Amino acid sequence: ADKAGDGQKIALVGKSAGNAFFEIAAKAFKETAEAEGATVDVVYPEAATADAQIKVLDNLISQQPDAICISANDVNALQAKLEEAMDAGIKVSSFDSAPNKDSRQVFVNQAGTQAVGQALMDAVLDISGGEGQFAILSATSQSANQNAWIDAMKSIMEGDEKYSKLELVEVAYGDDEPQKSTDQTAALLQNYPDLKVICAPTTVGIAAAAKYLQDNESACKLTGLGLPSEMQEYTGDDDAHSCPYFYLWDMEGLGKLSAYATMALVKGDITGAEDETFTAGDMGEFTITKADDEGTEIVLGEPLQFTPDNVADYAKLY
Amino acid sequence: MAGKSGRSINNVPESPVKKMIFSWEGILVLLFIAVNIFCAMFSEYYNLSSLLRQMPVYLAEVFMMLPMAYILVLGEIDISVGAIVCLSATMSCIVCNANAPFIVVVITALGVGTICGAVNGFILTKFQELPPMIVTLATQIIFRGISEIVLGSGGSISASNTDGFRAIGGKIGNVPYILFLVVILSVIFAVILGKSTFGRRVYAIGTNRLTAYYSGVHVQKIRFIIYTIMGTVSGLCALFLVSSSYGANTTTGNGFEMDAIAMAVFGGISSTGGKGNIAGGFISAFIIVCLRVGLGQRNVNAQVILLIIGVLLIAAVALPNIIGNVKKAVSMKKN
Amino acid sequence: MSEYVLELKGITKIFPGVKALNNVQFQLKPGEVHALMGENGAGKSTFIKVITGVHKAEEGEMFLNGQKVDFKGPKDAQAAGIAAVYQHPTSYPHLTVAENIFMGHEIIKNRMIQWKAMNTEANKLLKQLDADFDATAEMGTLSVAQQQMVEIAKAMSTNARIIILDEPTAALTRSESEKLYTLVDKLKADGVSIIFISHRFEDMYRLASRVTVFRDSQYIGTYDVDGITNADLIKAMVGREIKDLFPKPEVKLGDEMLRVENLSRTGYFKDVSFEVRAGEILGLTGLVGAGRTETVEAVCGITQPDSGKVYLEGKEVHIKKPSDAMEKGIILLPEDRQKEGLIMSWGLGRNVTLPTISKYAKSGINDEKTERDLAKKLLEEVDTKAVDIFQPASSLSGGNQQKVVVAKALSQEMKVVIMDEPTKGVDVGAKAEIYAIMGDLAKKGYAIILISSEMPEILGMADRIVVMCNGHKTGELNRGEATQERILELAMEKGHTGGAE
Amino acid sequence: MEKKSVMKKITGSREALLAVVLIVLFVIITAINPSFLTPKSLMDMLKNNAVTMVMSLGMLCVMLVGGIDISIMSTLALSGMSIGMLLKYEHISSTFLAFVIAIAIGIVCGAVVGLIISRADVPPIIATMGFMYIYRALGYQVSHGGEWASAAALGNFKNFATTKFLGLNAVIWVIIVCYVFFFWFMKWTRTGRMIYAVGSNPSAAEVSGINVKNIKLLVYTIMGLLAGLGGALQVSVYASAMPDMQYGGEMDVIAACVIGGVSMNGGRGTVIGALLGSLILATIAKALPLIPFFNQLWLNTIKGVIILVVVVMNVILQRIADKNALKGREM
Ligand SMILES: Nc1ncnc2c1ncn2[C@@H]1O[C@H](COP(=O)(O)OP(=O)(O)OP(=O)(O)O)[C@@H](O)[C@H]1O
Ligand SMILES: Nc1ncnc2c1ncn2[C@@H]1O[C@H](COP(=O)(O)OP(=O)(O)OP(=O)(O)O)[C@@H](O)[C@H]1O
Ligand SMILES: [Mg+2]
Ligand SMILES: [Mg+2]
Repeated sequence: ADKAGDGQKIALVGKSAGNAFFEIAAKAFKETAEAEGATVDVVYPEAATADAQIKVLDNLISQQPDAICISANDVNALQAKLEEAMDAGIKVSSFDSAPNKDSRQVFVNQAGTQAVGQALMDAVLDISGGEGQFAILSATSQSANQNAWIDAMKSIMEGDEKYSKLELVEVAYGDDEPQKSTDQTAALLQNYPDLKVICAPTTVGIAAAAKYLQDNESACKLTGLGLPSEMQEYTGDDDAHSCPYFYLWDMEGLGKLSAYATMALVKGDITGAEDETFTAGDMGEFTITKADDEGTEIVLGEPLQFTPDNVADYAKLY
Repeated sequence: MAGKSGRSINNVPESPVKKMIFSWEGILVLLFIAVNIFCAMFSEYYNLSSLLRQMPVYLAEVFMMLPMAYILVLGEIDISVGAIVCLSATMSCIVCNANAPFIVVVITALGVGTICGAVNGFILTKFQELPPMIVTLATQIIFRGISEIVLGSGGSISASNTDGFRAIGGKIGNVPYILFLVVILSVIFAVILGKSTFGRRVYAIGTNRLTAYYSGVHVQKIRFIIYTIMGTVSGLCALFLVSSSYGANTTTGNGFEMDAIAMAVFGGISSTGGKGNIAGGFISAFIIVCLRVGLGQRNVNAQVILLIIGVLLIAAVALPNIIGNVKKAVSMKKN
Repeated sequence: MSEYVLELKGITKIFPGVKALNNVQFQLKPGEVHALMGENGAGKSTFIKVITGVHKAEEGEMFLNGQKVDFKGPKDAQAAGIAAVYQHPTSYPHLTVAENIFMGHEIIKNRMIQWKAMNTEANKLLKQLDADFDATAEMGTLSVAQQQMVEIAKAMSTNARIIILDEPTAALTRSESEKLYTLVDKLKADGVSIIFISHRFEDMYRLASRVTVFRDSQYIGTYDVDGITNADLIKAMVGREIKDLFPKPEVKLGDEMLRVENLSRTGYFKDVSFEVRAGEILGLTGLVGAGRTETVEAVCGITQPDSGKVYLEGKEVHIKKPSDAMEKGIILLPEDRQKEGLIMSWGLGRNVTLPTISKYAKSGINDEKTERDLAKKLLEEVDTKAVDIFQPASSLSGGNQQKVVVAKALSQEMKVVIMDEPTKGVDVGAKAEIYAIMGDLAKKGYAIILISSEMPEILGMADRIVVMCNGHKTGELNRGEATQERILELAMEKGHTGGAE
Repeated sequence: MEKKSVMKKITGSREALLAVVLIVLFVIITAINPSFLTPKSLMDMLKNNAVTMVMSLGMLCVMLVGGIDISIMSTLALSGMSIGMLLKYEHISSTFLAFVIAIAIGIVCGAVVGLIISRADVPPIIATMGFMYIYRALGYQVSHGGEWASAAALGNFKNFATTKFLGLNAVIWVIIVCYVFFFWFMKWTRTGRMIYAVGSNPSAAEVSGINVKNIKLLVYTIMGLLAGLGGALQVSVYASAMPDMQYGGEMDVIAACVIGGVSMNGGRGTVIGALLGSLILATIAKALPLIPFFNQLWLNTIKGVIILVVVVMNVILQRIADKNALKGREM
């Protein structure tokens, strides 16, 4: 049988070790690719910085794998190394967090930026009851993904009359540290006693905020992007829970799709150009589209909604 | 004239060769060879050309080891250097993107570094009571904070015109320029520390600050100079870092201070001041670089590599002490 | 029952490379004050530490009241009723006086330290010593002499039957020494036996009934103080005769070199003026804490005076740092040679050349050959007892360390040399040598300021004597008119407020 | 006369100066945002800074003997992660047991550090730098390379941080108990004073029969113990265990001590100082988001500037106090 990844050597580069969220995608990636006959090395840099990823890439270029699939710690900083890799004949795909368009051949996007922004905005609208103050609790002020989503939310809010009664009072940053996120959540409540909703598009932030709101039995509710296992405790429709529902994407699907895309890249089925199509095993056919940064991407789908009904099931997975 | 009692005091030093063989540097050379043999056996990709190709990113950190060695010899510490690298890299990218000629970019990187270093030096010499660790901790937060402000949301900048950075990242044959620069700088720093009056004074301050002061050593001036140079070299490091990433972000240079300190300490430069030399730091830097490259090529978990370095670091200092203690005990018994 | 409370036989103690004690013996009678004397490095302090269990002797045995004992550590000795005041103060600068006194045997009730009781007890002890500070004071803020008193109080607080004092008077002035003498007499009357180490003969004559002499790690002999002449004792100690302890040369005084006018520093000294001429030795004396050290440190730029002027060769100079002073030709040999004078872990050669390395460097790079030759020449000039210039300063005895400090000052052409207590803790042989060097310097035309608390030294060496008390200059005496009484009178002048009256 | 001595006391003690700094901070912040000075807000602040506050006590001991420990947050991660995994996989379920295990792991980690430092004479910064890497790596191993133990997996354990006792949160009680104990331990027990003695003059301590090596071992073990306790608190307060928790947080603990007047050369420092130092840092962390004037991007810079200003102010005040003390000296 002609398997999609026969004999291919693929390296998967994560943002940093110890991220449960990433582990799921990596695991799915590895299983999918190995089932197709490829070998996969999952490599983590020693810290969540671009500097550390550069060293990892250097090491990988020495090993000459067929492809590198990377979740980038910085949009720009990996360009020199990834170009070097591509010059050396290594295919470069990316997922989760993209390096700039010159540094990659294709990017597997977990969910379109617009789609995420839309989902979050609608959640805020719904949970607030259509009007009132809301705030955003993000990761760091420099997190590219988060900033893109927040910008999308802002433009959606301006673009549609139905959001006109909502007021975004502040974008706070918890640096993805539980302690700082807690301080920021408390500060939001202290500064805006009438705050109705906090939207936290980051896993650490949402968990910290959820805990704070729930422990304090706050009237303010929460939504955002989070891990089901982290959020299970706080998800519920009643007053005892702080988060009615939240979103994330299908991490397993992301890993799987990235694996198929990378293998297709190596095989030459795709080159990463716009409008190419390929089959991702049982996931069906995908088309490469233009990304916001003028590069190309493959969009996995809509964000997944986690509600009190399904959160327990997903929590077993991730 | 000889003393009244006619006593003569010997002033012929013992042969340096003998001293070298039994010194820590001697052991480090052996260890360097051993690490290379090990890596070559462990990783099929490990060879001179892969080493030379991968080295430049590490070498930027070796730069930092040089002035850090001076600071450690002073008995002090500077943990703001990673943040200085970040700020210099950021500023040089901004200047580069304003279409300035590359020489201006170079001057910016070095200049920003120098200013940051001078700020550290100024505070530390004006308020001598303050421990360097806490001052450089505060300036670390400030310097990185300023880059965060400058970079704004997005936290990242890429150099639009990369020609200059490509040029300094170039090679002669297989050998990157930066390797030559590291060697040249190491020699200069080694000679100044080991052979010059300045170096002698640095050791004096590190061993007994009060005596140095009473003996007319410009303690504060020397401290100021060293912290400033630490900043300048951080700027240099930033320049070469940008040449491998064509950009900067808020995490640039994170943890470099610890790497630089680890290299120096592993090379026998005591953190308590007054001991060690650049040669040791230089060899140990290459041991660490080779080890990281070799293990990394086999995708050994980054945490495990750090664990190994942690163990080496402790062993490097603990073993000679333990051996020394045992020796002392034995020789006491013999007597 | 033995006739001795403490007896040691055949003690040998080896440090890596040195035999500090070689088969020495010692006997202490009940209730006697026994002096232990000998050159610097003879092994006296080491011997004390062997007694108290700080060091373990390689050979030899020790008997306490006739019983053989074997101390594992200082705790055992303390428990056996032996207390020691070590040569180098073993105090805790950050803790209070009371804590220093009671460290290791705190007053404890219900597992809690009884601070009130400890402070009261400590104050009682301090009162006996006539101390002018409180038990709650922080040790680090006290002067050396005051710290010494605390150490003695500490020894007394253990109710020890044997008290060992290692050079307790080295940091004390005469009147303070008197206090100590009274105290020792009192202890003796209580039946306590005392071992007493000192380089000062006056101490021995005043206190001890017997004296044991060590030389070069060996036991030389034990003598009755009444039965031995001064000359014989010196001979036993240094192995040769010393004819003239104070070889003060007759020097024709030159021009005025240094003049200090109304120098003040808040809280330390006020309106101090004096001058010194080429070839002159100016003695600066007073009680401990009179502000002598602070004054000369301000002159040399170590600290900054608040007001006042300093003239060198008639021209006003502004000295901000010690290096300025040295460039202009003023050098200070600091009081604390271990902390301020020497880098103890460095070789002697490098210590000597530290102030002047830049002078014979070629474009910033040291000329090590010249440096070594110079170091050898200077160290031999002051007759240092050393094997080579590479041995660390810490391996020398106190007197020889002091000679190295002097050699440092000779490494460059100087106009004014200020020596702060240059003979503190230095044996009689080495003292004579340091005085001789001082005389030579004066002959060469140096202006010398000698700070000293030792009366004979000041009287023996100084051309002119400036006396300070409580931060003020209280008088100036010429060589001819100076007597011990006159100096003491000026040094204790209380309530003096500058030259106002 | 009476008044003068009060003034003297304030200018004469570092702790009093710090208390003044803290009060000034409180006043300024409250003036800008009155909601800062509410009981709820202050309780939040204490609870959210419990880890740093408790661990400052250990760092106080370590710094008193002239040492430093930068491995503490790795120890915290290792112990916290260990109990997290034990709870997650239901090897244990008792909160008490979890605390005991976390503390035990901390003690072992600290004792190993202490042994290396006291017996092999490795300078503390080097030894703890090594262990910072080692324990962090072990933490990752324990987490199976990156698993988290999150709220739902922690069972009853996380409730510890929400339990109230006599109107106060249990976490705050832990802080109080630790501080009261250490206040007693450092001031009123022989062992506590020995720690000061060793830091003040190690050779004197040796001569007076104190086992310096054991005291050093003890302080690093205490540090380890508190790091272990910190691990348990961290997991409990944030209901989540991750292998990279508190990465880099050791600097906050050290900064708290230094700001609190603990000398890095040993011998000087008090429990009150550590308390004030960590409170100042906690106040800054709590207050910065409450102050509306500046852009969120500026927070880090401002935090750095405040730390710098606080330490420099302290030096300047100290200098003024010293000068005044000298002026008062009669001559
Ligand atoms: N801890 C040590 N290690 C090595 N050598 C030592 C040590 N302590 C003392 N010595 C050496 O032992 C010898 C005796 O020293 P000791 O201090 O006993 O002399 P001392 O008679 O007390 O002299 P002083 O009058 O100067 O105090 C000296 O040569 C000294 O250098
Ligand atoms: N009244 C005082 N109260 C507290 N400390 C004092 C007082 N007077 C002086 N001191 C301190 O005692 C020390 C002795 O001062 P200084 O060294 O100038 O005097 P000195 O005459 O040289 O005495 P010494 O013989 O001890 O060298 C100084 O460090 C000073 O700070
Ligand atoms: Mg002695
Ligand atoms: Mg003095």
